[in-house]
Amino acid sequence: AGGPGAGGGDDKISDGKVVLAVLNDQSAVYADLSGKSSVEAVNMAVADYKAKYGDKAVAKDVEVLSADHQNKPEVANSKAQELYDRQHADIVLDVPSSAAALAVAGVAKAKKKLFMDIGAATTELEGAQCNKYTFHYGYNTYMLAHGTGDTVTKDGSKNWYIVYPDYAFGQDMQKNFTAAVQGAGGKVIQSDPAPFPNDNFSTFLLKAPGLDPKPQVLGTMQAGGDLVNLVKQYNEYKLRDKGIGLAVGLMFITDIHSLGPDALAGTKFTDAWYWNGSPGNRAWADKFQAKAGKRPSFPNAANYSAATQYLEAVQRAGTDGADAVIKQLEGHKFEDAFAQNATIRAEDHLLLHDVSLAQVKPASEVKEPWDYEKILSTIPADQAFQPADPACKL
Amino acid sequence: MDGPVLRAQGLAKEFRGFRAVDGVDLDVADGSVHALVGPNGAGKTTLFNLLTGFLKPSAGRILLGGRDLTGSRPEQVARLGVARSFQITSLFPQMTPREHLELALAGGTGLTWRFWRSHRLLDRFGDRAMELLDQVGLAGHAGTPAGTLAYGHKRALELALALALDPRVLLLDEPTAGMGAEDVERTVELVRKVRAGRTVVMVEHNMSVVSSLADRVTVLQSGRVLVEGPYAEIRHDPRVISAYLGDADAGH
Amino acid sequence: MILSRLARRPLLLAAGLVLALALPWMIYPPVALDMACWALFAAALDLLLGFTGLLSFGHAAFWGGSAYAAALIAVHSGLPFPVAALGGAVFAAVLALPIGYLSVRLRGIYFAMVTLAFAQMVYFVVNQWRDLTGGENGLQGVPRELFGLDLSDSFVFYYAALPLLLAGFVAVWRVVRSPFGRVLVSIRDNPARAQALGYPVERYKLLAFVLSAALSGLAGGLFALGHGFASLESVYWTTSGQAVMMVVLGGIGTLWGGVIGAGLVVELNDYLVTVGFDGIGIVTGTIFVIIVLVFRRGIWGTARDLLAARTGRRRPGEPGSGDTQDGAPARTPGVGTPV
Amino acid sequence: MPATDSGPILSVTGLSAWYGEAQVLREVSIEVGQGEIVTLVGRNGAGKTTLLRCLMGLQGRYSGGIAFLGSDIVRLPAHRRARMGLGYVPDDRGVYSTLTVEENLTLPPAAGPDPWPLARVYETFPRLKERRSFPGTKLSGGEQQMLALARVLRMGARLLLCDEPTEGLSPLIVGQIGDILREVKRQGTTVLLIEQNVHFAATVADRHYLLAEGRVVESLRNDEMREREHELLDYLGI
Amino acid sequence: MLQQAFNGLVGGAFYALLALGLAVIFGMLGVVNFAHGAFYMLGAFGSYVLLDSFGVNFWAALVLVPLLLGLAGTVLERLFIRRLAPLDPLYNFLFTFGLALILQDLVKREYGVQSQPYPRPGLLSGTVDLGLFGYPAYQVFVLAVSVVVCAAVWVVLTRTRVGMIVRAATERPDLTRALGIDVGRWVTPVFGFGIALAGLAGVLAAPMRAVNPLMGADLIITVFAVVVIGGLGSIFGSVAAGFAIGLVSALGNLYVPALSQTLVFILMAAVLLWRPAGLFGREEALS
Ligand SMILES: Nc1ncnc2c1ncn2[C@@H]1O[C@H](COP(=O)(O)OP(=O)(O)OP(=O)(O)O)[C@@H](O)[C@H]1O
Ligand SMILES: Nc1ncnc2c1ncn2[C@@H]1O[C@H](COP(=O)(O)OP(=O)(O)OP(=O)(O)O)[C@@H](O)[C@H]1O
Ligand SMILES: [Mg+2]
Ligand SMILES: [Mg+2]
Repeated sequence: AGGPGAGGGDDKISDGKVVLAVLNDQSAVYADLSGKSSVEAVNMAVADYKAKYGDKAVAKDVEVLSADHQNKPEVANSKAQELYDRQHADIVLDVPSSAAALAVAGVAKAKKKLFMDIGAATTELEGAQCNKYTFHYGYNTYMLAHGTGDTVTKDGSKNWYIVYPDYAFGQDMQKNFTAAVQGAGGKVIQSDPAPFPNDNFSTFLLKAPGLDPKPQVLGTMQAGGDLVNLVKQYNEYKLRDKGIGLAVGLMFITDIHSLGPDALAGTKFTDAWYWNGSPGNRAWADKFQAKAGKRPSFPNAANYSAATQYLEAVQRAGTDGADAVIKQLEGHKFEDAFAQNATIRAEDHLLLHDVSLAQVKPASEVKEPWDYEKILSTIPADQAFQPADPACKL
Repeated sequence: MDGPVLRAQGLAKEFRGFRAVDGVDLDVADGSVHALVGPNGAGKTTLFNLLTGFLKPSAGRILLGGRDLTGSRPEQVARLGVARSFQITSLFPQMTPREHLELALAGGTGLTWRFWRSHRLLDRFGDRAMELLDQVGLAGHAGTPAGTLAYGHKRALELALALALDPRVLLLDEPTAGMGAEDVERTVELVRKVRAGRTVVMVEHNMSVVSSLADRVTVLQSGRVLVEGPYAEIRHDPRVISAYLGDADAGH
Repeated sequence: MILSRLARRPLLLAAGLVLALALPWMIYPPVALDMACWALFAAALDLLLGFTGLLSFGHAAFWGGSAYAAALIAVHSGLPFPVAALGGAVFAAVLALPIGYLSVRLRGIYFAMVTLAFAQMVYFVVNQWRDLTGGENGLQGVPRELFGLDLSDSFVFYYAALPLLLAGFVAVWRVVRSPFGRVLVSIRDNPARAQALGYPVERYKLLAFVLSAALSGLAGGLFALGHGFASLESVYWTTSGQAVMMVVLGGIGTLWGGVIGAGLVVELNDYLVTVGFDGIGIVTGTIFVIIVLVFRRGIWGTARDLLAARTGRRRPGEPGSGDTQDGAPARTPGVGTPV
Repeated sequence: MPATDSGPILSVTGLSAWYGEAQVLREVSIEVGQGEIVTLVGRNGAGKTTLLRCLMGLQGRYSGGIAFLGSDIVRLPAHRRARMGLGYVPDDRGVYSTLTVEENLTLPPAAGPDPWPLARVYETFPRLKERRSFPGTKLSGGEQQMLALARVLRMGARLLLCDEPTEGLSPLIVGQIGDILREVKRQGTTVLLIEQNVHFAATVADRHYLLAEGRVVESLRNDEMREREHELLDYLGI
Repeated sequence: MLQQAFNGLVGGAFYALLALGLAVIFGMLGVVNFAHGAFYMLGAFGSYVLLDSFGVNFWAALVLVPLLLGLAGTVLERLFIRRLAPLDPLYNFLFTFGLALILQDLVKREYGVQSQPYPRPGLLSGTVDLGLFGYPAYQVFVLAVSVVVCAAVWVVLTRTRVGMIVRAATERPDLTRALGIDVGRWVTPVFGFGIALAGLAGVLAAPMRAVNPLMGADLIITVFAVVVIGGLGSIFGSVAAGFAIGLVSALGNLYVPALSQTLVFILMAAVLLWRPAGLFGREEALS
């Protein structure tokens, strides 16, 4: 919907306003993690931007749109086109799940409009399939695997048994994890692919204690429902009592909630952001809760940050023209409620920021709802992410 | 009438230990009308099913001309010139009699594989179809969906379908069952007409039909051949009377 | 009356053609393309469901299989997109051979379950075979071009693909109204009888299966090329379910009903996604259930019946109730309604 | 014209029936007396089967009155009618493929004062005993016919509605069926029979109704039937 | 190895229970219940909701949830399934497909897609010594329940009048009515019972599997394959195949992990090639 906007007759701003579109999964597997609550986060970013610049704001008229891609790449693809073309979106945000993200990246490139992806884990976005208009924000398989693999091994658990779901994400994780473990001087005794989806992991759990040498940690690369299944069964078989710890490749706070903290107590994993991880996080989380009625997940916060950084870049560029904004974003260093010590790497448009190694608290230490994590250490931005992939040519 | 056109040698069929057909030797002479009679459950329909490939024999051989049919599939048997009607009516309820016959007539031509041609291709069988319907007295119902035909008419359509295949050997399973006397007459006439140049094997309980049509009668009992001979002979055979006809010949 | 019938067909055809040409002007072009592809998919599925009496719940294997095949051809060979799409269709046909060979021996509901299971197997293979298919990331960056012309704009691609899609529709229509189609209907209604008439029933069913798969493949290939990628979603069982839903909504055995069903489902999905309603299954499921319960002939079929009743022409009711007369193959007179 | 003293067990008045728009029964009225054997004869398509379906409550659309044992049953569902003592032998025999022969026999509940014990059924139909553990539809056509008849006998139905029970049976068995019908009649059971085989009908029945094009065109006692046989055969085209 | 085999049987216990419910409903009503997976999910969710909102524990849920779902099944049969029964069985298949979509999305809307927590019942949190090896008590319990239920159902349906009447009613409802049997009175509870079995499996799954709205969707397809292998329509076959497939996939995971996802389907193809009606199937499956 174009037309001369009431406020901004400014031709530096296309169609007179800046349009941010949150395209994410509002009805399928990622709905709880991000979904509509991320739209709320983006609204907060807009409000904060307006409050900060007031009359001086370059983007006077900012509109936030949202659409559901149902976790289907085809829908994401069509919707992204529609958002850019018909609804004049200047940027598309979020788009969880790798397939959908890659599909939208293609659209962004074709339409020469911005896209900041948050929910996808694939490194393809900043690898072979990177493009000038696409930014990857938050986390990826390298970061997840390295954070956990490296730290846990260095903490003394040298022998690993890895179980991973047999599809792209799992295969990536397995590769990165193994590299991290070996890099830290550990050893992967065996890694087994498991069917995906799968609700019965007992084969692997029974097998684990019998391996030679006996593994000290079971590294699971499962996600979502599969992860919950595996952990429930890990506890059934009492592997912790048998001296086999648990490390998780990808865990969201919603997973801990599903299992109950006791089921996971002591489990270590890498987290991109935890709402109660620092006073700053906490402050923002309180604000978010007031708006959205729940504690923010990391994608909520990342969406806030991405929207904020985009608007700031528009402000600096003085226009919402994509190329000019990208120039402002590339190499930009900043700190905000989500990202500390952050840089948007110019070579591949990956956001580098500090991430944390977290541990699940036992129920006895949980003091308030969603208070599930203890932050063990911070992995600095320059170690958390992989070096730029030469395959990426923007 | 020369040598046998259809032969069964030591044919047997076992269902879970029960021998429904138990070593039947049958020679059907070329050009004859051969009746199969026997008590209910003697194995007549099963024998038919074996001869037409709907069942696989447990033992024995089936020969058509000199050709071994044993183990052939039903459609192959039909192609080789052995057509059957079903004892229990079996039609396409939503198709008209005319469409039934067009389909039957087209069967051997290979036209029906042509998915890239118009179905008008089948119109060329229309005249022949009407001719056949007329023969069995169904011309007036040519356009009625078969599912709504009265039972007697369905039987007539069954017969017309078998005829449409222009078979060397026509196997009729109780062609007059469920028909009124007038239709029985007509059917007898019809069989008499169509037998020219082909061989007919029929299962029939109506002895007047058997007597007026059959050159030879095979009486089956418990899956075996009890007696074989012309009707005039077997009707007086005491074994046949006690096993099948009974003394109070209720039919007539 | 014959005259009016004769006049009606070209009229309907012309209307359909105009609609097909005008579609991307009326609705958003990518959605229009989706609609057209799904419509062909539904029509191809109806060839099997409505006219052969076989409910395949695994056609995602062909739609999606072809999507990947077409995408791979386009990515690795650089051939023009129609070649890729046709290559996908051929692949789907080849894939349909073994699956069909094993499945067509089974009746009705058994057939549905087995095709569903086979499609799930294809899904797993695609998911696991990452080097070729990209796994769950999908096969991205598929070029669309015709003799150097870039067709990545959906609007342009729609018109480029339309001839192929229309050819697909003509093919379905031709098959249904061919001598072969007649045999299919007879097999649907009474396979034992068809056999006794000399028709090798299973081979006919297999050919019908393969044809249906090839046309579904054509649709799926164009769908993938149109989007510029092939996704795992396309081989997932929900895709099969969606296609079946379209056929049933439009009317089983009506051929054009599937087109209506596709239009409706795609449009509805698009609408619900846009308004952000998060219970799409509730809405589509409810509509579907109502159709199955009350308007069994589907939208097209019901409309046609109403029209027929208006003009005084009656169609024969479905003969027989639950009790069938044929002793030999107890029940399953096919799902089909009269053509 | 009821032939017996005890009054009609079944009386049908003004029965009409339709399939879709097509009317196949027109104002049919018949009566069957207690203990009688009455046949319905008529050409194919005359509406005989439809009449029985109406009586049993299986016909979709019909109107008229049906009184059984003195009470109006038009509104009763089929199973209630059966429980009152109507035993139905359908023209397609109605044998279950998913039940064994014995299950086919023991399925229906007793519905009259005098149900046959299984032993008696087997004594009368030894063939069924031999095949009792087979699926019902694996029986030969004739055997299925026996099974259907045996089933309603075992129920002990008061009024048997038999649709062409001799179709496809060997002359020997047809004779036996005649014996059975006469036997059940002796025990007081009433029979309404559809029969194409007029000769057979004449050996068992007391009276006959002639149906043509959905109407009762004539009602005859058995002796009248014999006298006028030729005239009637002409009329019916039999 | 022995332990792995035992472990496979436990996995098979779920397949068997679900296959049993499917087979009961199919064998008796001729309906292939696509919504069976959804009811399994409702079973698990039911126990979660009972615990979470009403404090009802596992043991009560084990009885209550199947009962409630069975009741729901009864209503469903009365209102809908029955209307479609005289038609081709595919209509009921389609109906239940639509139903599955609705149920799944209703739960999703209400509770979201994330998994809900459900603890193991305290009584069964220990380990049982099975002589050769120790085994989690809860899993042993699941196996035992499944075996007992399957055996009991099989006996009732093949050895009593109930099974016979319902089969007859399924095959020819009109005729069965004409033989004096009130069809509705019999068929309805059987459908409810089949649904209750799915619910039972769901309750059993809650403590050891992820409780989320999608838990039944994929599982049901595997169960279809299981039932095809066993021979749809054969209750014994379905149950046996359920346990067997559990065993095979456990060993498959162990020895040929690359094939583990497709193993069931490969088996199905092989069985179809060899015995098109399934291992214990009736010929009716064939065209
Ligand atoms: N598929 C089958 N499975 C088991 N038994 C069968 C099967 N088909 C037939 N039979 C049995 O084989 C015997 C012979 O049956 P068949 O149908 O051949 O008899 P028939 O001579 O045609 O009798 P009728 O004159 O009554 O039709 C019967 O006892 C029947 O029960
Ligand atoms: N399901 C149906 N739909 C439409 N018409 C039907 C149906 N069943 C029967 N009819 C028609 O109703 C009329 C009476 O049929 P009915 O079966 O009662 O005849 P009948 O006297 O029993 O014949 P037959 O001796 O052949 O069994 C016939 O004209 C028949 O075509
Ligand atoms: Mg026979
Ligand atoms: Mg009749």
